[in-house]
Amino acid sequence: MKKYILDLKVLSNRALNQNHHLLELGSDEPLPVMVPGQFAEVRVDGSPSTYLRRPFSIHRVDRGANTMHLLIKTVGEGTRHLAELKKNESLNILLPLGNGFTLARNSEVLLVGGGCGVAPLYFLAEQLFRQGNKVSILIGGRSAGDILLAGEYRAFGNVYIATEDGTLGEKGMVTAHSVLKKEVASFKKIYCCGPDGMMRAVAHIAAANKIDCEVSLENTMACGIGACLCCVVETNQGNQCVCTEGPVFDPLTLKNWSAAVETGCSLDQ
Amino acid sequence: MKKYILDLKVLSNRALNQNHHLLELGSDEPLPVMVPGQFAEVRVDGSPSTYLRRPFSIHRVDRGANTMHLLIKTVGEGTRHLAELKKNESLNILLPLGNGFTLARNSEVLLVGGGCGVAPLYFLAEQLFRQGNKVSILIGGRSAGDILLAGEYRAFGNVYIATEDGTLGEKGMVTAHSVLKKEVASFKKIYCCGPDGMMRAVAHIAAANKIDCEVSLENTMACGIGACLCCVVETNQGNQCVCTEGPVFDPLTLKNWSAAVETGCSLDQ
Amino acid sequence: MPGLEVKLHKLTLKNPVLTASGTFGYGEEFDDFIDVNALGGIIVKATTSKHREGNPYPRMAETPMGMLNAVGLQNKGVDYFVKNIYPKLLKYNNCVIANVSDSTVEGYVEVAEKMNRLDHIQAIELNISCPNVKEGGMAFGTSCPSASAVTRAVREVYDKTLIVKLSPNVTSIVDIALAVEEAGADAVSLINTLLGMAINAETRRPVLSTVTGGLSGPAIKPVALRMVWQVSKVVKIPVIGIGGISSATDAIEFLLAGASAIQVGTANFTDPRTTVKIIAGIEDYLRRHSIAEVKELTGGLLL
Amino acid sequence: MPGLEVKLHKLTLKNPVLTASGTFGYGEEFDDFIDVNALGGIIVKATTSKHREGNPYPRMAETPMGMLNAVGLQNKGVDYFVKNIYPKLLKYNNCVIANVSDSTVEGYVEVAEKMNRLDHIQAIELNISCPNVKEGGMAFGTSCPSASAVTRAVREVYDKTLIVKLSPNVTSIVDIALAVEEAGADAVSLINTLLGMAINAETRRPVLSTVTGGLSGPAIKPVALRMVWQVSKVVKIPVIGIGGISSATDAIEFLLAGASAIQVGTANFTDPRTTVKIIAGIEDYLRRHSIAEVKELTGGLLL
Ligand SMILES: Cc1cc2nc3c(=O)[nH]c(=O)nc-3n(C[C@H](O)[C@H](O)[C@H](O)COP(=O)(O)OP(=O)(O)OC[C@H]3O[C@@H](n4cnc5c(N)ncnc54)[C@H](O)[C@@H]3O)c2cc1C
Ligand SMILES: Cc1cc2nc3c(=O)[nH]c(=O)nc-3n(C[C@H](O)[C@H](O)[C@H](O)COP(=O)(O)OP(=O)(O)OC[C@H]3O[C@@H](n4cnc5c(N)ncnc54)[C@H](O)[C@@H]3O)c2cc1C
Ligand SMILES: Cc1cc2nc3c(=O)[nH]c(=O)nc-3n(C[C@H](O)[C@H](O)[C@H](O)COP(=O)(O)O)c2cc1C
Ligand SMILES: Cc1cc2nc3c(=O)[nH]c(=O)nc-3n(C[C@H](O)[C@H](O)[C@H](O)COP(=O)(O)O)c2cc1C
Ligand code: FES
Ligand code: FES
Repeated sequence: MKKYILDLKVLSNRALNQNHHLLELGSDEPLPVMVPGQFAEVRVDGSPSTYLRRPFSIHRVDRGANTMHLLIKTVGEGTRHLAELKKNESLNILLPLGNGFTLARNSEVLLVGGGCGVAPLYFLAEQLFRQGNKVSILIGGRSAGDILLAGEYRAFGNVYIATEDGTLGEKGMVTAHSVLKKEVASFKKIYCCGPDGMMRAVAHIAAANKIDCEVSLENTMACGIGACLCCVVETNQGNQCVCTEGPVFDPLTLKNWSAAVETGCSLDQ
Repeated sequence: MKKYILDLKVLSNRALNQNHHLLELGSDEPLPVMVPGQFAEVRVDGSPSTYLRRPFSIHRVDRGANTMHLLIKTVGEGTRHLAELKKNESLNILLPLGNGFTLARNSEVLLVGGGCGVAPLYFLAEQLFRQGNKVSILIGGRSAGDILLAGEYRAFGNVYIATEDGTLGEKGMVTAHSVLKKEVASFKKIYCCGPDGMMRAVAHIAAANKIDCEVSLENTMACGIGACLCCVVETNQGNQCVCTEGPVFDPLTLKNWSAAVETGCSLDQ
Repeated sequence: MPGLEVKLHKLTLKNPVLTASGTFGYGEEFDDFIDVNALGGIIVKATTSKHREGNPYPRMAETPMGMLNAVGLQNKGVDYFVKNIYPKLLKYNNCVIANVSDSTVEGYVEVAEKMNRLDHIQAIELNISCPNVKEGGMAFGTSCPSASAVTRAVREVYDKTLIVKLSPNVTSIVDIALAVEEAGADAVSLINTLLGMAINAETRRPVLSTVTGGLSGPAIKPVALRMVWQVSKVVKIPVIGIGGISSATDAIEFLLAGASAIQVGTANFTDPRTTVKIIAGIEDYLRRHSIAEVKELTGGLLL
Repeated sequence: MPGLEVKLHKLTLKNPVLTASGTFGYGEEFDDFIDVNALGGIIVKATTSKHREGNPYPRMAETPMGMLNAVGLQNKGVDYFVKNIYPKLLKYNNCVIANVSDSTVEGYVEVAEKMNRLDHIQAIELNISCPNVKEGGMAFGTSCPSASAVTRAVREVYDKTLIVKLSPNVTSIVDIALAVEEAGADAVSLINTLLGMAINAETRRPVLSTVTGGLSGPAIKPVALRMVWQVSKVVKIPVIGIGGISSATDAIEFLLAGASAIQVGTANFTDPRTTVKIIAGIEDYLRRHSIAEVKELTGGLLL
């Protein structure tokens, strides 16, 4: 897919909670075609400690309105600056980058997201729903306040929730949720996004149940376009760039992922 | 004088013309005592290419209102950022730095400013006026649009103007203005601020006429507090720091200043 | 319109702006963003005699106005290059230069020999300055005898323009430059990355899998500029300037310091259009200063 | 409350935060902004045997996240120091260290001898790494025999703690560190500035009167950190880390890499309270990580 470098306009910047912001971006030109799982490399202006661009998943695309959204979790200086963007400011962005998820059709699928890993799941859930799938979405967080946009996901299917402190949904790790136990065999495909440990655990459950699985990796990146070879993951065919061969991978193709821990994992990145 | 590091609040930021801004700053605490000719070192946040603080003269102090002003000419990234400051933003600042002008009393004085060299002259003119001096102010610029705040200076004395293109006042270099020819002998003291060449020419005129003179230097600075020894000027007693021994000097104490060019000088810094 | 052409030994570049090896892939990664043929030339990523997996992840750390990398020469080896990558490079009609690296003199010679047979590869850049491999790499570039030996060996088998890329991690880069000039280099390019390190204070671990890595980006520009100035004063062959170049102003500074051409590295990541913006900016500068040809800038520093 | 005390040879510092020579004047420049006595110690600006005017103006150029300086050891000479400056330093009850420089071994020895007699100067830092003087300075610090010779000569006349400050402009800083350790240094401090250069493209002139100058600030931190790690692995004497340190996180990285103490340089210019903020930040870090004593951090990098 052709990549673009664009100056997009901030249409709105909504704080979802203390450290998550939803950035709505627009353009006078039609936005490029994007698919769920792809990402963008965003230049952060005015932050002396942010030299490189920052990668973010495409959270939503509204082709009718010609807008797109990024869901941004504040973790350092770069994301802090993005969280402070104001309406009408401009954002320089490379997109769409990487390969998206393989979209099932008329099937039964489970999406699992933990922490900020929910970012690409909205776009994915929406598209899977449109492709006639029966969609279930499992979201995990430390506490009720970490469960973002659960209401909006309901438009596309069942929503399950796990919180570590039990303030919403089932108490415990997302990877220990009942939907991943008894009911898991009913799914034809599992899509997963979140902290490394969580994705490994979900990949393990999928493998054990012989269910197709795709995970979206978040390796540190310098370029996002396959030029620097910094973002590699070890695959069965050697090191591959997450930014061009991924970020979506079938975990069975990743080295050392079959020995995934079955024990719980923190949602702390 | 005790130096302070303060977070001042931007009360207003007025564009005087395309590349000059007047920043009004305030504080909840009483501002420190400052004298004309002293300067401040301003930290520029959010500009990746501005690592060091930037020095600016104290343009005005209003003790009653507990406010102060900086007059900022946009020349590079640092000043461009300052020009974009918005009301209620915060500015970290070291002040008051350096030594001020020696204030004459009940005398007849001439202030000469060229280009952005007018910055310290407002505060100076005001204080000299209060000390009972008969104040004359000569301002030079390339064109009428470069002559800043002339109206406000009128409160303190006669204002003379020279523009290189003749659009306001006498046509020609400020150093060729008639007040520096026929009338110069009537002054007991000349204060001068502006580009190097202009200050040298004025110093030369003062020396030729045996008139006391003070100039304010603008050497590049790293610290502004005498710690780095980067801002030195060659004086008859060796290298001295402009930030602590100046920025105001008697040109007769500066080496190689007696051989000042009598020819015109551009107001281009 | 000012003349942008520059000569680099036998090569004529349409303008002095090249891309630095390892930061521009094989060119195609940038086809969507710029007209790669508009550049003076491209230096593609390092090729070694054998396939190499490079270093384990993580390979990158951001630093103040720069980055560390520890890629470690990941590539599929020269034979794969000849068969699968070279054909794709034929679409570029500007100067295409291969970056040659290895762990042994024999390895360098093997790659150079194979590159010599490729018509469309008009020059090679001998990378004796990679800080990210255990053997070879920078070790060759930090002593005069070894820099000289590898240059001489490659010179024997390579007919076209031979550029040697120098390491900044030395006491006297001038001595190394003189040694490789004497050994037959047609040009030198400098600098490769400075050896650096990053630590995550919270986890108490090094950020890079290799602990140390190569520092690049604007942070290193003052060091690179100094070295280009020092080297170009003493060598007779052309000097190519590299290090933190992100704008036309940066590029012009390197030309004034003595470079005949420049390479853009890390800045390709922060803005993939940096190279073409630099070309436009150089043209604008020449026009503003009424300079007829960019080559007049080379070494034009006024002292 | 976590313990901040560190040992540096015979010295006990109340905390590991010192100031870098040439960036903190004689301390008094900072009295208005911080309680200088709260620091582990101060290293005052270089003293030479004779009065020196330093280099002509301009002496400073800003660079990406750093600066170049070409001060060139301006100072009034050791006799003036003893008579006029030393008395003013008596008000500081923390560790006061003199930075000793010169162009000849005899000059170094003369200054060291005179400093030896001053009770309140508890250590000297031998600056064999100043890049801004034509003779001596860095020339001593870039070869093992000369670094060794000047250290040995000073050691003969100096009884108290002798710190040798190393230049980063070398192929192997480890070799130099080992040479000065062997010659009698009680500690090494590193790094001094990297040799760099800045050009004004519009005027086509060098920014600095001396053309080249010393690069400091955050830009050089990755290089400094790497060198501290390399050196502290091989020497037995304490290492003091310097280079771009601007925050407690930076300081902790240097400690983890192997430093026993650190110096804050250029960051004093951007925020005169940097040093005291770093002390508070280290304390906070120790508390958060339940570490009883700061000295446990030294060399605590997990590999
Ligand atoms: C393909 C991809 C998609 C992503 N999608 C999203 C998203 O939709 N929403 C979101 O909030 N975050 C997302 N991330 C993570 C996001 O890129 C980082 O949180 C962000 O770069 C942190 O920048 P900072 O300056 O705030 O943090 P700092 O910690 O200051 O960053 C320092 C360095 O580490 C890198 N880094 C830090 N954390 C991460 C991380 N988790 N993953 C990759 N690099 C990191 C930065 O890019 C930078 O180079 C994604 C990452 C990748 C690779
Ligand atoms: C004592 C003193 C008082 C000053 N008062 C004023 C004032 O009241 N109003 C005003 O507009 N300007 C004043 N200046 C000049 C002002 O400091 C510079 O214009 C400003 O630092 C430029 O910063 P920049 O990032 O925009 O430009 P850049 O050109 O990007 O700056 C690059 C570097 O050069 C230095 N520099 C550039 N121009 C000058 C200059 N003319 N003088 C000193 N250093 C310079 C900067 O500090 C910086 O280190 C004063 C300078 C000094 C020394
Ligand atoms: C990610 C990365 C990979 C690199 N790979 C190579 C390489 O394969 N061969 C080489 O000679 N230099 C390599 N370099 C060094 C660059 O070509 C260049 O010399 C250096 O980055 C300094 O220039 P810059 O500051 O413009 O990036 C690499 C640099 C980076 C950042
Ligand atoms: C303006 C300036 C003057 C300096 N003068 C000296 C000096 O006199 N003696 C010395 O050993 N180092 C001197 N240095 C080097 C610093 O002490 C320090 O080693 C270097 O700046 C790196 O640390 P930093 O990045 O924290 O500044 C000077 C540095 C600067 C910026
Ligand atoms: S981030 Fe550069 S290759 Fe993937
Ligand atoms: S600016 Fe540092 S001493 Fe004057």
